[in-house]
Amino acid sequence: MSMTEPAITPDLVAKHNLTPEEYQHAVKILGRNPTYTELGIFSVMWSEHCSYKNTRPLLKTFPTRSPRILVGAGEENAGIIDIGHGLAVAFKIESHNHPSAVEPFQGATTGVGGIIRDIFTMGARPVCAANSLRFGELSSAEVRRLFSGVVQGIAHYGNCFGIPTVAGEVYFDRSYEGNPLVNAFCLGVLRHEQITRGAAHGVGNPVFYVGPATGRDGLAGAAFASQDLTEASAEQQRGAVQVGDPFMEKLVCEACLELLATGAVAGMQDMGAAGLTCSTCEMAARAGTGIEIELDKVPQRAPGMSSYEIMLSESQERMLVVVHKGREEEVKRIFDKWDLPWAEIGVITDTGHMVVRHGGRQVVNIPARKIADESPVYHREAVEPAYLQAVRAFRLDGVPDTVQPLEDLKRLLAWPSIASKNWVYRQYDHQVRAGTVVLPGSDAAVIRIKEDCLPVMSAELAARVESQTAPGQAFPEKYLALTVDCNGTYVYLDPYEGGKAAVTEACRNLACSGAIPLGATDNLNMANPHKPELFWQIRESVRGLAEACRAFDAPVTGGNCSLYNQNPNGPIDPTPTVAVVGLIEKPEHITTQWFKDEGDTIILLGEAVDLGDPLLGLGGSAWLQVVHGLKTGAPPRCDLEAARTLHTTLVGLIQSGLIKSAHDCSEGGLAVTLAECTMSRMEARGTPRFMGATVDLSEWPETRTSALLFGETQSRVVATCTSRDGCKVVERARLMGVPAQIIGKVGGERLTLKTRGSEFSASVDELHHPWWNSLAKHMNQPGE
Amino acid sequence: MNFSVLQFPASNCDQDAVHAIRRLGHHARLVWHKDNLPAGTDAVIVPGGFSYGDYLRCGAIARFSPVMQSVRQFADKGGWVLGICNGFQVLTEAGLLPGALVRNRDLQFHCEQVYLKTAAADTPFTRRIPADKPLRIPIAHGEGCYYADEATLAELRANGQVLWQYCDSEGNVTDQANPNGALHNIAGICNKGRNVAGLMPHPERACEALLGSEDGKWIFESLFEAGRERPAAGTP
Amino acid sequence: MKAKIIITPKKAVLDPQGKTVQNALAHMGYTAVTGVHIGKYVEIDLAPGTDRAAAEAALSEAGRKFLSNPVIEDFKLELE
Amino acid sequence: MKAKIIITPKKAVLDPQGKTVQNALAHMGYTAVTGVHIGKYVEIDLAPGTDRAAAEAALSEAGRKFLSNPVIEDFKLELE
Ligand SMILES: Nc1ncnc2c1ncn2[C@@H]1O[C@H](COP(=O)(O)OP(=O)(O)O)[C@@H](O)[C@H]1O
Ligand SMILES: [Mg+2]
Repeated sequence: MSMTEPAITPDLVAKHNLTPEEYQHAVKILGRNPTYTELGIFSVMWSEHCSYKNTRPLLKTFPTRSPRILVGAGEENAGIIDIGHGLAVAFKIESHNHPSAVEPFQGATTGVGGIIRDIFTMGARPVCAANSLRFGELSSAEVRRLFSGVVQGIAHYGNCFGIPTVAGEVYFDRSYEGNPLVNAFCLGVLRHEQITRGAAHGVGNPVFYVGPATGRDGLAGAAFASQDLTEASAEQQRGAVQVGDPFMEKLVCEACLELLATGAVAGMQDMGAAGLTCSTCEMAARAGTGIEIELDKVPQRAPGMSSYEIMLSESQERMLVVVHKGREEEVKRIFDKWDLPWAEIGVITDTGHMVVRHGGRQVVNIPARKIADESPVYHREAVEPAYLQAVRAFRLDGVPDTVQPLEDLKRLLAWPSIASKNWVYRQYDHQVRAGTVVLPGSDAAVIRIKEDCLPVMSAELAARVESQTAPGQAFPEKYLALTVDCNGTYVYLDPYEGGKAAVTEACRNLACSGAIPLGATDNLNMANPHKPELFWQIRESVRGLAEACRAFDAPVTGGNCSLYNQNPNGPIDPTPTVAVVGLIEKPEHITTQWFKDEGDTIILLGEAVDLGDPLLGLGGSAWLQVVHGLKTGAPPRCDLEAARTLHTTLVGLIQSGLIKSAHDCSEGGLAVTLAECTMSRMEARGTPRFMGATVDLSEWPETRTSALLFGETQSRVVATCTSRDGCKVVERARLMGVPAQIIGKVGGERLTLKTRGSEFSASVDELHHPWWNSLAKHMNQPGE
Repeated sequence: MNFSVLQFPASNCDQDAVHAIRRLGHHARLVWHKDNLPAGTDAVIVPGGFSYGDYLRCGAIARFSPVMQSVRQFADKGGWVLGICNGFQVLTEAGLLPGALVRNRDLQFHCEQVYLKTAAADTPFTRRIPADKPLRIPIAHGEGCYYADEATLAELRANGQVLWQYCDSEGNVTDQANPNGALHNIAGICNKGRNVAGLMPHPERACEALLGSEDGKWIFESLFEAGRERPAAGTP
Repeated sequence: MKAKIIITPKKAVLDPQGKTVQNALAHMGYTAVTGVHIGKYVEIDLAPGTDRAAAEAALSEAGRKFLSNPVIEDFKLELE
Repeated sequence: MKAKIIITPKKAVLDPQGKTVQNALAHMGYTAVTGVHIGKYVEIDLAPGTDRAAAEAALSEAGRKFLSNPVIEDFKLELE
């Protein structure tokens, strides 16, 4: 270890991203000046990434309660929701944006690894993953390198770990150039009794370290994630890039779940951002205890690591486990069975302090609860950005209506943000664990929870479950739907409406699949909060998210904030990604988006065009962007009451067995939605199943054809039923207060679409080709 | 029938194989890589996954596991062994099946449904598969491109050891239907003794209507039928 | 002591990775490139005092039996 | 003329593959092995008559910018 530690100067403090006031507060907490290692610890613990110091006041506005919530937001590494029959799910989304900008493959792998650890830390078995991605435009070779690196990284980690990656989203927009967004989601399953806490309970209990040796990986990664991303910062990033090892993670996960079943564990936490520092501090703070560790006992990969380096290293796949005293042998037996490196590194104390020794010296002595709970909180200034005036003033007067609707449709279908994402999800194993019922490619993924999804049970729990199960009674299988959504363009153009729209679209996707929301997790991908105009974006979008989560009874169980996202040309579009998980009552209610049978009736639920919107749903639309090169205009309004009525009505109709397919209208409007309904069913490699349709919209009052075909008016769903049920569905929907109209019939090999002012017809094959192959075509471009 | 499903570090389709076999009404248990095959084993499944992270080469490290010694003895005595995906790779690395599996020709991992033509019906792995029925079964692999030298390929064909080939929905073996560049569209083969087989697709993921296909069950049904006719030959 | 093992795909085996790199190099204007072959490089650190001949024998065996797959690869061992 | 490029993970960067192979070798009884590092080996055939200095410059650039990932890997070029 290096013996000479740098003197603490104002410059060094500033380099650690601590303000003079924050530093003074640290001195007050300690009652003296910090050591170099302690300075590092304050720096990471009080970074945005770990402390949410800029966003905490906003996060408090999210709804976080419901009768189903077993572990709420902020309590632990992930929230937990009851799904009935003593079963529960833990899920969360997290970002790895800056590391992915530096090294796309490893940035993505370690993002996936981190979120999987957050889930099994709770005692849950991880059973599916999802992701939300943003990149610049694919015409740039650098963007293609980032995109393919990130997708390969996600694939590598998830596939090897053995978790199906079942859903996600990808958008391409210039604002993300150089600052891609990589948000990873994971969901796990457990019994209520298996919930594990990340608390360091039990004075005298030993503390175990398990996982690979600590190296100089991602030193100060949490602090790095809390700065503006500049070329210089990427270069300067101290320490080595973190490399993910999914093989190790799989072993650590299995060993930890096996260990939990022994009952020997008092508390457990993964070493994520800020590694050993964050895990020890938080565990002690949660339990109100102290913790003492000996760094000489920590397995080390590199020679001569300093205490600063060991404490701040972000080497991956490591866990901290507090074990009931006297049960050490069981821990050793299980870790050895899995050939995992482990070490006993410390003990729980009653001092309330986190004490670290290294080379015979005490290098850290900090009151754990104070550093964890007394982190600074900032109420940042918010000012409406100037650009919004122009956005709101935008009118369609100068924009000609569509003249070639079929050409426009094909351009939209080939637009990378709308085109099929098969090039992406084909690289992910989305079927491992034999539970994926609806694969990627429909509105929401659906997975089946069966008995082997659960972690190993303790003998005692197994006996209890057995005694409560009638002989011959089958395991109560569950069906979960999940989706990730956010239209960043809408949020940029109106953060509040855009925030609402993100949650609403996610819930609409669930409704189309037959599911009722259980809860949500969000990832606020935002720019620099110190700039009032950018903070305003954060604040307003959170207001929208919170209101919508309330409206749909989807409490937020946790999430992540990634601030300081920007590229050299400016901030990213504010992107509050939302993942919502829902429950489907019975397997027969599982619904997919593609048309099913010839002769079925096509019904539009919702208003074809919002006539109260001066832009008729075209503000911020894909059509304006693709056909006119305009990214402006107020985005479509999101009426939460109307949306809620639509969702409950649709799920009710599905539960009555009336609906054969349902697909929500989002980017590209009704024409894109209908096209997707005719062509998105994939039977097998090279074998799509087409189902044409004839749709007549000429009943609609005179309006722009582009608004009718490509407008993105919210709260609309295209559903089908047998021709016999058509009128019944329309009546029942109207009775519930949902506008409904029969608009056509399924059949043939063409999509024919008629409005008052236009008519076109195209073979489904002709539409499928540009849509299905667009991403592959972009990615196969050679060189520059 | 009693199936032993091997469990290497980072096997991850082991539970899926157990689930499929049990659902079809037979017994399956997991066998840890440091153990031997349990007595009473009628057939062995070497499951899919990423044994040892697939580091170095897929299946290269797993083949040295203690359990593989006992699988080799079991196979030598005529016991039935089926390798799925990573299991197929392990069996070729172990020399229990000829050839090798290399990187997919487009260098990408492929997870998708494919059709399989059954090229030989006279094996315990294929006997129950309805004639002329292309099986719809998913694949999920990055290194599934079957390779063997000319002499080996000629021998495989002469002996009818090619069991499955990638085909289209009509059963035509075309280049378009080949997801990974495998020679002769080979998706699965057996050894000369016809008691050891491997395939890249995942039949255990295609045994339930809920999951979109039940075609995979024919492969297991074949083994069940073989098992009914003959008591286990390879029980150690 | 250090051992270096170079593992290369056999000539008859398809090497799509090599081909891709070759194409990319051609696109970047490296026109003199007529072929690219991609293999693996394994560096092994040996404990000080290891007997050279014994190490050579052991690692040749490991190279043949484990580090390479003779169906698709050749390998070369160097001790330094 | 031939160029050989050896790409190895940087020393400070985790090499899970090397570590796993090292463990496997230990299990197989190769006890003298104290470390394993796994990298890539790229062999490039160059057209006869290619200028050596030009090739060296071009391939160093390709090695740095394209064949290796400088964030996590080092590379070494040899012309023969
Ligand atoms: N990165 C990704 N990973 C996995 N699946 C993805 C990804 N991106 C898109 N998908 C899948 O492709 C389908 C279409 O996605 P998207 O166009 O975003 O749908 P929607 O507009 O209904 O939200 C969905 O099933 C989605 O889960
Ligand atoms: Mg949708």
